[in-house]
Amino acid sequence: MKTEKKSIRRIRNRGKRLDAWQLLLLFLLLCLTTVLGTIIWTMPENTSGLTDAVARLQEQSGVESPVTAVLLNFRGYDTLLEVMVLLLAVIGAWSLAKAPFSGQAADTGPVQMGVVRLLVPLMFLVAAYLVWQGSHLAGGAFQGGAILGAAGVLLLVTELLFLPAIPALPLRIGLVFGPLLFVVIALFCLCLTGHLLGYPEQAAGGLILLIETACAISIGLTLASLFAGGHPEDDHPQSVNPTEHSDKEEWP
Amino acid sequence: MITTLLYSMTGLLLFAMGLFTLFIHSHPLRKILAVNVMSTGVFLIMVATAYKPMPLGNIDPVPHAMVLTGIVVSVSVTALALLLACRVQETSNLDLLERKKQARIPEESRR
Amino acid sequence: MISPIILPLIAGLLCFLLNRRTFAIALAAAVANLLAVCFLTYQLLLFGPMRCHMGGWQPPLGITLRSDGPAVLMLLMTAVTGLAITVYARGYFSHRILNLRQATQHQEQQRYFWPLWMLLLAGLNGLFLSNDIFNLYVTLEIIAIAAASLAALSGKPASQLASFRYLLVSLLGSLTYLLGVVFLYRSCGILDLDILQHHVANGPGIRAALALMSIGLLLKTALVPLHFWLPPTHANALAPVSVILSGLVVKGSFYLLFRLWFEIFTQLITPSALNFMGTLGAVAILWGAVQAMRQHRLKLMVAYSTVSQLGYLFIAFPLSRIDESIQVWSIVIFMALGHACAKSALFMVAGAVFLHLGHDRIKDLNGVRASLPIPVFAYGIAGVSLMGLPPSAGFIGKWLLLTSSLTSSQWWWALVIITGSLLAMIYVFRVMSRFFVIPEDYSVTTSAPLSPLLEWPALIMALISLFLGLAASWPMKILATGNTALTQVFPGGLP
Amino acid sequence: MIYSILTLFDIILILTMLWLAWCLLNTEDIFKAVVLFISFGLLMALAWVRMRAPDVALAEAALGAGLTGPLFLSALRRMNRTRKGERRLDSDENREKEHKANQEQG
Repeated sequence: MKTEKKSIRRIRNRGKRLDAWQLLLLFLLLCLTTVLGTIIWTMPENTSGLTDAVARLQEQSGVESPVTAVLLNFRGYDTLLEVMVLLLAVIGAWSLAKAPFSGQAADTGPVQMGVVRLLVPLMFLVAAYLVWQGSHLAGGAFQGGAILGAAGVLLLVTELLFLPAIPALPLRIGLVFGPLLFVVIALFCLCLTGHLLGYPEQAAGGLILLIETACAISIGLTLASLFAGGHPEDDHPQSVNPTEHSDKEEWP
Repeated sequence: MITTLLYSMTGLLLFAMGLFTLFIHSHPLRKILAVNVMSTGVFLIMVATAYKPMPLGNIDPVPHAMVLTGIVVSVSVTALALLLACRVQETSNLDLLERKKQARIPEESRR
Repeated sequence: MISPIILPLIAGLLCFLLNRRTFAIALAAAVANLLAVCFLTYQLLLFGPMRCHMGGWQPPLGITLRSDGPAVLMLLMTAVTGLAITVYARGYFSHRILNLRQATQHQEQQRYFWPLWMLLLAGLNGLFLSNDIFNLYVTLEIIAIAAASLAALSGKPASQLASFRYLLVSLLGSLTYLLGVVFLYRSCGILDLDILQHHVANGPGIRAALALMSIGLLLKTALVPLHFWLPPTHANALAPVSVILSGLVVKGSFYLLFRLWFEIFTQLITPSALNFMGTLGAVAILWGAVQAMRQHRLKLMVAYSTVSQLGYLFIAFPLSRIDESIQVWSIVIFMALGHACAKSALFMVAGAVFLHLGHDRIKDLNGVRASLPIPVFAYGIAGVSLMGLPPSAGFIGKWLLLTSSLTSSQWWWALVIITGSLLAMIYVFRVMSRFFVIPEDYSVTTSAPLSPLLEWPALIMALISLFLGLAASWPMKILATGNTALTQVFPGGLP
Repeated sequence: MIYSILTLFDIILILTMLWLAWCLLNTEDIFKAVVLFISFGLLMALAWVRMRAPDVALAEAALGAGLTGPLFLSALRRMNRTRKGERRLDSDENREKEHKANQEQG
């Protein structure tokens, strides 16, 4: 017993003590941090960034909240790409494995279920409110989508919802809906005003709200399916029998 | 002014701490945690740049938008990395099991 | 101008949404992408460099896209290689699905390959066109996530481990880049590269920003001390994925780095920094080539050869002081184009050999020539380009490097370049000799004949890399257009 | 007066954040680290509010507490399960069967 304890302690100590390389690394990092810190410290604080530019164009953007205006109007292209990043993460996650049956909640008591049943609709409400108020206060598609995603996580944890049991096609439609609508509206604006994502001025507010709603739903689904960790069961082509088509048919 | 500096320094320290942990720890979850802390540090510097005390006028919204973008990106990357780490462990475990089985079968047949 | 980004984006979404006909969608997108890029080139030759303001918002606030000579050449490279990869991947997956044992697994891989690849293509095109420093970060992230997921696609533990490491490394790279962006925004308050170019003052903040961004991008480009993640990732992935990673993805971050150094922050660059980069490049050439010679597996050898070839791109840095910038641009673009074509051909051949034999151990490759004549031919031609023998694009690039290093009396770079070429010759011929040795008792086993889709793209890419050297004046013309004519703003941004 | 109180608040917040970050990066127990990370995220939300960035604060609170935390916890659970060598393939399959049976009944 005693020797075991000793050896455990030794292992722990070895974990804690740093060897020479690590000390060198620490030293280098400290130097780097000091240099960067001094640079920040001495940097003149004169620029007000793009504050004035945003304030000047705020009225044309169709929304009152400056952050939303930047996010969806002035730099909407960034956001378009970012929604794609989220979608990419889901595709990547689905390509890794089938969603496991989580086995998280060993036993869900009635109290827990009651709480969840109460909480989830409330979260939907909050999400909707956040998306709606995004046009004039803090909030927007990402915050709303995050809350939707959290609601989805709650459902998944309590096993009220199994990802592997959901048919794949509706889920995919839900996931792609937001990004696709975003792209379609962008192209629509291209036809109308000649600029990608250049909203016509009167319709800007409405279009932004539309995009935000669609994206919030898709982001919520995306985050929840990221949590589920894998693709649903029937997400591959209707099993084509590989013997059916030989390569001669395919390549004349 | 002093607030901006304070928070920027904190962000820098968080970045450095995360980087150090990323190098010296080997557990995949710890590495992902470290990257998260690092990204939080970067975001903190960015938001601190935009900060102005109350009476001095408007906040620059562009860094806020950038940080929002960055947070969402970092969450999605974190999720992907976590799944990948799980898969690595599972498949390598399965692989080991398979190999053990294969190693065991000839022994048994020899007997 | 936006169509090279939007088309693959829509194609990716559709590929994910629909299960069937994914290949048709992807092929259509790749062809349309190539046509759009050709049209963009035509426009460039007619009107000179163009800007396109996203959403109609002018630069300090809005995001701008820009097409100029180098960007259009990189786009062309991506479009051509992308089309070849699309066709090749079709052949690859069809061949593997025919294998009954793991057909469902391969079908699954194919199902996720197409959307990932299309979105990656969109990200790459976005990177080449974007003119906004934060937008570049977002495109870098798109590329990183798509590339890491693609690298993990094969499902082997080794590839998943490599891809996890790759994901972490590229995340670290993008974070460092982002920290640089923060420093830059703090000292200038501007994100648009054009305005930045005129506002850059020599302050410590901007220096730190440049250093941080460069480190991040070097990590993604895998210059030598930071190259540790590249060989396992590239060698363990599926063959089409290796082609994508090695031919295109690495070029993306390199292009950005090069642009930052030689277009935006030109005033800040000191000779010592250039020499430092050149030294790292020289070490990369030699180290990568030596490692490539020591490998036992064909794909690992090709991956290390990528490390080595990337070194040539960096050796152009110290030579830039003497000549005008157009010279450096042409050298680097030439090396990049040649390497993209040759390396994708090599990885395609490696994949075909792997499918044919079921392994890629170099010492057991005897007699492949008899059963796979076309891939072996493609291997030979691509090897010529890697070694830098006369008509190839690699030759033009190396010739330009040699002449400028000799005229600027920096002969040591010339020495490194020649040694690197000799080493490349050794590792290319080491495999080549195996191909041509046909043992006595060798019988041509045609168990599963490879489809032409697996063989011809490799040959075509190899031929392009060979004849790019003969048609050298043509890319030069595009490059020159980018640097002289005055800028024209296209509000519509069409096509 | 207000200025100094705010600065004091800043310093306390910053020190807590740094301490939490140090703990979460260096504890032996990964589970503890994850829990500390979630609380770190909540503190960050406070810091965002202090920096007058309510949008970021909302996103951080929702994503950090509602998503990143559970993600880490479930990943931890999955990894621990596999580490013990009891990769519950069989139990997964059983659950699947059970679920299908339930569906058919319902």
